[in-house]
Amino acid sequence: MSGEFLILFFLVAVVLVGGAIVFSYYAAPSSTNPVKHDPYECGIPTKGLTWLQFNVGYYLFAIIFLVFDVETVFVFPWSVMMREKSMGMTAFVEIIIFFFVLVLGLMYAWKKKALIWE
Amino acid sequence: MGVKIKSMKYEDFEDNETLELFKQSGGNILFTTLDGIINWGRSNSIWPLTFATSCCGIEMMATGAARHDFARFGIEVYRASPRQADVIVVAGTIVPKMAPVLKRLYDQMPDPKYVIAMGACAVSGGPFVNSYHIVKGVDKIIPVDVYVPGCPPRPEALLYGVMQLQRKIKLESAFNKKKDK
Amino acid sequence: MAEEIIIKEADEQEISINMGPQHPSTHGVLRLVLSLKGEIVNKVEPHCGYIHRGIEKMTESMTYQQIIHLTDRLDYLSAHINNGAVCLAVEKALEVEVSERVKVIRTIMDELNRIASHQLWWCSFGMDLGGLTCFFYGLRDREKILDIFEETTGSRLIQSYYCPGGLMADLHPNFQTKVKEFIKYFRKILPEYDELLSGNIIMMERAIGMGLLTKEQAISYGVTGPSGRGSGFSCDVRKHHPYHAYDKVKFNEVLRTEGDTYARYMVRMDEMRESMNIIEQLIDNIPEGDYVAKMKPVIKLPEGEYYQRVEAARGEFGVYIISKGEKNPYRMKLRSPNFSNLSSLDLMARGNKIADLVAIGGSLDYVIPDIDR
Amino acid sequence: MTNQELKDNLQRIEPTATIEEGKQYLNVTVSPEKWHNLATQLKENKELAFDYLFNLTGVDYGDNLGVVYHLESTTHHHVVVVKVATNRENPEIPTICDIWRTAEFHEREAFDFFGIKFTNHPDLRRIFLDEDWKGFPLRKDYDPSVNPTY
Repeated sequence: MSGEFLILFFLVAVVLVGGAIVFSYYAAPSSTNPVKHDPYECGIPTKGLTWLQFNVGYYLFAIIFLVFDVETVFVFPWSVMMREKSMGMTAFVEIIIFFFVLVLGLMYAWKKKALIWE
Repeated sequence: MGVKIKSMKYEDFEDNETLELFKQSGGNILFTTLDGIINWGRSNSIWPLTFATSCCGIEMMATGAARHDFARFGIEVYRASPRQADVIVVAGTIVPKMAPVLKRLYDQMPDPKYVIAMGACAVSGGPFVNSYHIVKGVDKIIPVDVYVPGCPPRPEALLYGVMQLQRKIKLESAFNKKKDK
Repeated sequence: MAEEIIIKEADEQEISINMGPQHPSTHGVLRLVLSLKGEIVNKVEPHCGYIHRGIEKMTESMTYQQIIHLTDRLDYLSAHINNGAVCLAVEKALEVEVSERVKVIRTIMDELNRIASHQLWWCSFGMDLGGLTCFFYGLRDREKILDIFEETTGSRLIQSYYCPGGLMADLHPNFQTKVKEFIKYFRKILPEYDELLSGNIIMMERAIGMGLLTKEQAISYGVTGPSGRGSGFSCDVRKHHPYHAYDKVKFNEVLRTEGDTYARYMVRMDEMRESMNIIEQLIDNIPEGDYVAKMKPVIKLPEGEYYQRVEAARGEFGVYIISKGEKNPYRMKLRSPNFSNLSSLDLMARGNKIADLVAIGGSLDYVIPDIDR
Repeated sequence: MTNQELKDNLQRIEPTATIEEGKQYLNVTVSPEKWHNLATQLKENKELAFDYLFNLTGVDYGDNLGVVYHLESTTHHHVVVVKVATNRENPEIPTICDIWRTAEFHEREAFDFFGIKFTNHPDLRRIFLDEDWKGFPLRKDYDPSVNPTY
């Protein structure tokens, strides 16, 4: 695996993403008004205090979601490689252990009542 | 310099006065192919804001549903927040208590943004024109691009209004801002 | 000095959020100011008036034929039924005897309108719970009813078909065949609706036991229509004070006693079947006769007060006319069903999560221009 | 229960009220001071049992303002119409939203359109119009130019 592919890959990324941003900066019309950057709350100016402590449940749900979302990122390359004959059994056992560890995490969260909203 | 709009033949548009007017005014814009591409993209994917105040909202829902499908014209999905909407279809009566809210929604939409005034209430106050609590036409609050008359207008009328808006977008030029915007 | 930030105790910190005029789940421009603790709703305070057009003030300067074109823009999903209320009030005041044909046609049109309204409720209720397919199925079948309306009355949503003394025009020749076709088609489709949403475990999980309203609370808050009948409050005006041709038709009033969102849901689904029964009993024997009675061009109601109650798709719609003998009413009050139904929203939504408030609002099925008038 | 028995019953409960037979329903006119305990009587009394207030209307009779209550009993299915009149300068009617909960919203609406103040109403504010709306629209002498028109 020589380095050129890496550099080429990086260059294509920069050109595509950077180009899109720069092009849209010039092509798109833009207008500013005092209300444009205010928070949107169904058309009514926001009132009252938003600086307050949030419920911890939101954080727990986010963590559990993150765990299972990242898990699918690992499963995709695995399922592509699964078709090669050579890796048959070992890849399968490997993913079972991977899932087992995650299910352990889920059961722990379940027992700790992280999933139930009080 | 006839403006080439592939989907509909130029002659099919009966009311072409906006185009004629635009050309007589010496619209000396350089209509590059880049503009053509941008306008093709913009006009064929206009996402409306879910904004329906009264009866025209039901006809707008019927236009969005299975029979008179909006999505054929690129109006794929109703965005709930103005941050992701391109057009605000004012479907229904606007009253003075709602006027600042509508103005705020319009201001919070990113450019390029358009307004379709749907129904007699949004165009000119409609059947409630001599009431004590009515805004007689939405163009008193926000600039309107297309007026769709009717009370409520039929879904086909709204579709024709959307096609007129698409024609209007196809005339814009992103780079030469010499026109009186 | 900047506003001094008071950090209250964690558990009684409340944030007040606008579920405001422009919100996908408020079915129009109703602004609910929620005070929340995390996801739990502590208080719901409805702010109406964002579509208040002052219809009652306008009626004081309009003749009765003109008022018809305003009352069907109130609750535009039961346009026929609202117009029927005004026409009945005027006819009863003038002691005009309307022919049998008109009564039967009005009953059929009202029931078709009720089915169309419940179909649209079913679409938006499915969408409130996140099921987008209901939107497309429901409105596809609703288009069939709108075709029937369009053929006879000329317009789809707001027909202004009734006029004081009868109807604007007679029925379209193939009105009966189309209605029969629709009934046969819709009898097959309604079980599909049940499979799609009623039997759906997610929907049942979110609706059963949610938004409880007892019968006494329903009566005290004036919650009528399918929302009230879901809690056992028998308020069907078609049964207690029959009008049009409802006394000649056999149908039973759909009543449930659980009083939760699922009960209100099932009441509306069964009501669609009842409406189809009514139409089937009437569609084959529409009596002959003239479709409008002889009326003076300028209608002047004799001095006095008249009250007419009808069963709109969302509850009891009432028209209270005080007339001083001129050609326009001295005062006309329109009793809107959704206005009273809305007052019970705060009672039902307390202690539930925001998503449940959306489901409860969907089950109350309020139409905002009818609240604000 | 026929109108006649209803009439006698009401006469017994509230002698000062004037009762006459309207075209459709029995009309009872009562003064604002007596209205609150008549309302509790109408609700608590077992034979009357008017537990459903289906309409509350504010009316401008020209020289004075008034409120019309339409009450029905869900058990006996009889209806009575109660009218309470009050002066124009300082319209004051006791609230009945502790008896029928639906009156809370309807009274706010009557206040919004007519300016009739309902004493000890929990939260008497305008329900439809803006807080700073000048004048009461449904009064006969309302002049629309006093508010900004678009």
